[in-house]
Amino acid sequence: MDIIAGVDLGSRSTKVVLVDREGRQLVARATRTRPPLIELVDRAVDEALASIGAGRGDLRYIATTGFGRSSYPERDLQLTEVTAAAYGAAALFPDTRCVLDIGAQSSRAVKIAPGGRVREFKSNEKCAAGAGGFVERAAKYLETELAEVGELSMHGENPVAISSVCAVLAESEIINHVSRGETRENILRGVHQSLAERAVLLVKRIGIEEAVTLVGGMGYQAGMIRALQEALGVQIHCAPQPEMAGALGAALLSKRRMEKSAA
Amino acid sequence: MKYAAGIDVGSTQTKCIIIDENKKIVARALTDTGANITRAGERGYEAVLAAGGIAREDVLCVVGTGYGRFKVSFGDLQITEITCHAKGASMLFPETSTVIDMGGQDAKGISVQNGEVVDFVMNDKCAAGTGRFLSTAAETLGLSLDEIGAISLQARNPVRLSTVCTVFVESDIMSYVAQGKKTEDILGGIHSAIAARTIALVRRVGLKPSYTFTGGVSLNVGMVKMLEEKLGAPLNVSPDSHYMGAIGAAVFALEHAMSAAAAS
Amino acid sequence: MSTQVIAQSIESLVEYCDRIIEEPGFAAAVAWKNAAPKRAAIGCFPVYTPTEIFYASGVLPVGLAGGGNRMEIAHADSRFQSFICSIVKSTLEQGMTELLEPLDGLVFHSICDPARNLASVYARNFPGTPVEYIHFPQNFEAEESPRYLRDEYARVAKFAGELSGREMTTEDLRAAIALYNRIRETIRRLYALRRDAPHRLRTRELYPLVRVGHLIPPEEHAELLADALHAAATREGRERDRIRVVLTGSFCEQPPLDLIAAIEDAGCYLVDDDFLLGRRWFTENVPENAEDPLLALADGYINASLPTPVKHDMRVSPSQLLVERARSHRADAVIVLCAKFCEPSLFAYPLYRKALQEAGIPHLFLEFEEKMWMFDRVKSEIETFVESLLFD
Amino acid sequence: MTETHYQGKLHHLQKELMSEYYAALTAAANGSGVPAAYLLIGGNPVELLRAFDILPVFPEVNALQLAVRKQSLPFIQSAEFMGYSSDNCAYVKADIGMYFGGRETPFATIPEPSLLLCNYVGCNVYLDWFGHLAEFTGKPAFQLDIPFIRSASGKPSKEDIEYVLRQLHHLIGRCEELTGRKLDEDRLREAVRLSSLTGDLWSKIKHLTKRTPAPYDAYFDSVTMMAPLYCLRGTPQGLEFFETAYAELLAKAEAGIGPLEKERFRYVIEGPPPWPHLRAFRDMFSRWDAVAVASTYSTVGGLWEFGFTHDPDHPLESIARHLLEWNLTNRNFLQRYEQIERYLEEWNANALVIHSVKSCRLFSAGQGDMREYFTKRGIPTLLVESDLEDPRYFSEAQMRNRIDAFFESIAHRPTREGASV
Repeated sequence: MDIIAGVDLGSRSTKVVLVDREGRQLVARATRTRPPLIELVDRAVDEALASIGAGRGDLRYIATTGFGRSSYPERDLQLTEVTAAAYGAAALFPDTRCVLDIGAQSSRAVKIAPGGRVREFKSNEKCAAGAGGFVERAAKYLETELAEVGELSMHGENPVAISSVCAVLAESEIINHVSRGETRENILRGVHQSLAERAVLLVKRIGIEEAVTLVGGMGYQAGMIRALQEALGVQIHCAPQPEMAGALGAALLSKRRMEKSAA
Repeated sequence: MKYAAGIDVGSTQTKCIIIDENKKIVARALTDTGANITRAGERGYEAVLAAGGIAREDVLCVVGTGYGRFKVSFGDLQITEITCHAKGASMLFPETSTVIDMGGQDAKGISVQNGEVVDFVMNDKCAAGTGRFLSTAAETLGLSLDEIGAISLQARNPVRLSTVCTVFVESDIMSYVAQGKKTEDILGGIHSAIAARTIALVRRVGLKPSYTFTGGVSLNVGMVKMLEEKLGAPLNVSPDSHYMGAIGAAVFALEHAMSAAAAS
Repeated sequence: MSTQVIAQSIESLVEYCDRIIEEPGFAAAVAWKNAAPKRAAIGCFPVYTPTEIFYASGVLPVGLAGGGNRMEIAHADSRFQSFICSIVKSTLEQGMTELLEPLDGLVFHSICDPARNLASVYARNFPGTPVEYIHFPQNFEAEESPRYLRDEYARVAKFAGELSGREMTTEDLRAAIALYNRIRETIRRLYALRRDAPHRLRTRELYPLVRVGHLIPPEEHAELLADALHAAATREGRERDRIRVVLTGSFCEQPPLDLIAAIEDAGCYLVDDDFLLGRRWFTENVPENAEDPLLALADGYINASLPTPVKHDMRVSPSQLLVERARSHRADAVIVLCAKFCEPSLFAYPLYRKALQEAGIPHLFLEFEEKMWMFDRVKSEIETFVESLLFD
Repeated sequence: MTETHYQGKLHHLQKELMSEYYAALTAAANGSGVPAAYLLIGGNPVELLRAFDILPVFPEVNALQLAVRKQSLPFIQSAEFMGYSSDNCAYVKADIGMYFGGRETPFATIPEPSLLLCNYVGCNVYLDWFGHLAEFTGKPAFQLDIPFIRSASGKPSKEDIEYVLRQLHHLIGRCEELTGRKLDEDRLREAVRLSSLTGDLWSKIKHLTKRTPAPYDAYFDSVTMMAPLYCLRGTPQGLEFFETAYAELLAKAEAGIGPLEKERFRYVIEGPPPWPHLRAFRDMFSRWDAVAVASTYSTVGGLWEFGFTHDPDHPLESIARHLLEWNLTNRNFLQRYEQIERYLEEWNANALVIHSVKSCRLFSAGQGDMREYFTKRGIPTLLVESDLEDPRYFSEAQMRNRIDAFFESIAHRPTREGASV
């Protein structure tokens, strides 16, 4: 079997997506990023291959993306996470014109052409960063499991206001709300709203165009998607495994490169 | 015997101290501030009374400090932690001229004379380079906050960080990990960066020995060493350093009780 | 010190320049001062500074370009807040760590509010260092502006003469103008060469060749540039598949050398830039035999100098000029590289953005700080940008 | 808690007169035919406009009004969508956002400019502001170049004065073109005469806070008087306002009444106010019974209390001197130290508070040095940071903590009144 791998080396987790020559996704898996990175990628790719009963001999091409994209010497192609996520989102939802990637440390809005080519993109400013990590911390203060956050937020009736753009300082606002006896639901909805507002600022800087696809781990939180829908006023696409978009895009773009070089 | 209490309600932890009439610390309690800050002061107070086996009526006066000081509603006075840190540091180390305080989100420099604040500075709106930075670094490296100080002391070739932003330090660390840098060298770089930033801050009130190091980070041996190296002077550090705000508040409580007694 | 470096490869010339740029002690200026009596050195921000006047007065103009990414700001941020650009702080830090000792005086000018307040703060903290301030006219339409600036220059010449103990003559100034014209002419030719054959001269190479002129005597710089022009023109190599980019926004605070390299390594040929306008701001030669050369210099600033965001000439539109520049350089794209917290440069961006979008020229906006040390984030942005232009 | 927000006759009159002014702006926007010139507050030449019946529009005043009414953020953000940086001056962003958002505000519809008169007086950012308005709108602009004060004496040179005078003559030409009529020198003299009387009264009002207790807060109450000082100076209404204000404040001073029940601390304050959080900020001082007896911010439009007065016999010369020498923003940073020192001594203050705003680098760049300078001289000095327009830069808990600690340290021993809520 001919297999193409896309590996997204993120600062928190490493994602592997395997596709076949037709571009069909065979498997998508994530593992926590831990050094050393070369061994990490080897192991993650091997495990992904093994999970579908394949082996190294079946692997034809490997593309890397994410912060660690250049640390894996065996790669055929490396791409930035923006380019990769754009192609991934376009493959998942072909009508995508705008990709929102809300990650642990930084967020981006990307305007794309049909097919996935990046037209314009804007990353968050340094001081408006840390979405994923911020939600984790909020969950900790609220003594809540991360998995529950998305659902709890859906039940917030009167979301609190969180105005600080710095994730660290926003934490003290959360503490303040906690001390005033606000409910977890209202606080978490406030957290999602504040993240959504920041995302809107990014999207508006490149000019919003439908449809919008959310990629990255925040897509697991229903409350986040609702907050984005409310803030942007448009329907948000989100894949069942939203954090895999980058690895998928890397694999699919690899497929194109292979076809090009074969032709 | 009569007593006085100081309660420091911080963002994550509440610290309580009871002293006797000779200003001797007779009880301490450290509790999580938790999700209900209104109750945190009361909870901490109960804990410290229990720890010392002291009856509520034997406490002449209670002073609240810290961000949650206004929530210590049963207290007699509320005083900012800046004033209290100066007071506490001067009680434990009477020669103190400069207090360096590093907490979770604040770093402070306080210039002190006879236990009173002459001048103070705090980090600006940005929480960069505070204790929270260290805990993020520890987490990123998969270590506990307690061990990173000691590990940082092993650094031979400390790395240079490009940021003291708590959010972005994670990616700096991961870049160094990707380059194969040693954990101790990364930690050495982190401690060095924060120490440098803290000293630059404290310099604004004047770097005048003797220095007393307070706040949660004062328990970190790596940071103590790094600050001492950069200052070229020893730091006063007490095992109670991180109770310093509460100690100061307790001293204020005692003084207040005594002046009230004298007046009546 | 110059003879050994003559007639060498670009690589060795650049290495020589890098060394001088990275050395914090202004050794070349000190050597020049010691070589003859009645000489002094003066520090100035490079943008639009009338270097000719200083040099004609026996004063070597030394460009203040900050502390680079090796300097730790330990003192200066007690004076200037976190939202003030790096170069203001690192310049003060250089003073506070005695790195500016070799300079006999400092000149600041009206480029921005922090630089102006720095003049005051510097004067207060270093009462022993003479500090002067030049007001550049911002009314370009009034016929009295050149005359006003001429008088301002005359005042500065007097200040410089007091530092060196030598009063400037008209002949001295004409000679200095001729010398700097020569330098600018060679730089213009180097820029043209890079535009036409960017593989022969990387920006990472051209940049230090030009920047070193802020640290060494102009005669020496003129020779070095001539050598570099010769070496680059005869260099081998072929043009690669890269995007051609015009870079703008970094006219005052300077990006780290490694950042310039990182931009190129991400797949760009930089075919034009606005770095270090200090030596090449005039769009044409200043008349060398003018009856009143001070007035000629002043008139050059008013009527024949490149625009930057610190010169508010209502007669021209800087954003249209940027579009024209991109077109005349056959650029695929523009990178707006602004110094963090640099208000003039940041303010220019909305105008650029609108004009570039209307002209259909892709652009990327980035911020940098001179003290930057790791470039992963910036590199990633540039790579994405390059990918967006290359892939379809 | 004491009542901190005194509302006297002057406040009512201010409201009334400013409403009239805003009504005139709205009328101009709706086609009343009155030409409107945008200009900046710093040492402005509004008298010249009066002589031509040109309506002065101050974008700074509009921006701060938006901030006070908590309306600035959406405008700031829409400017950021155009590409303005979060690190750019928020006055500019709020104004640009408002301009391209339809020029509708809760207080007036702002007319389009017939002339963009950029009298930037020391603030380089304002050159960008007016430059952008000119480029985006294509409206005519006039750059009035005011050389910055750079001499050791703190005086403009004769070349500076000559240069500004010549430009004022060009400006007169532009106004003549705009209105189609010649300058009426008597009207100019009259406007300058009214300005001179107004300035004298303002100066007297400023000197009233030398008394103990100060009859009003020279920061929080001064700002009430600043809008009429700019928008109405050179008119009979402006003069009337200051006559009323002076009489009222003098009476308070004579009666020994201050803005607070008691006056415990007298401080000088440097820097513009945090307009979006003005009330919260004021309360932080009031609870310590602290009164500002002088403020540098109230001298951005002119520094009258140290002896400047417009001269009806030399109208253009006095306008030129006002622009060059007698306003805070065109003076160098060390002159501000001198100004604060005079306040501390002559106004008998015992502390300095520096409110450092991110937007305005003209004010803020180097305030750390100012802090260092005054601390070394034994003046208790506090530096706090926020912004004058962008509500996102104000952290109430942090601000309050610093202010409380500061007054605790001055009070030496916290007392029950001092430290309780």
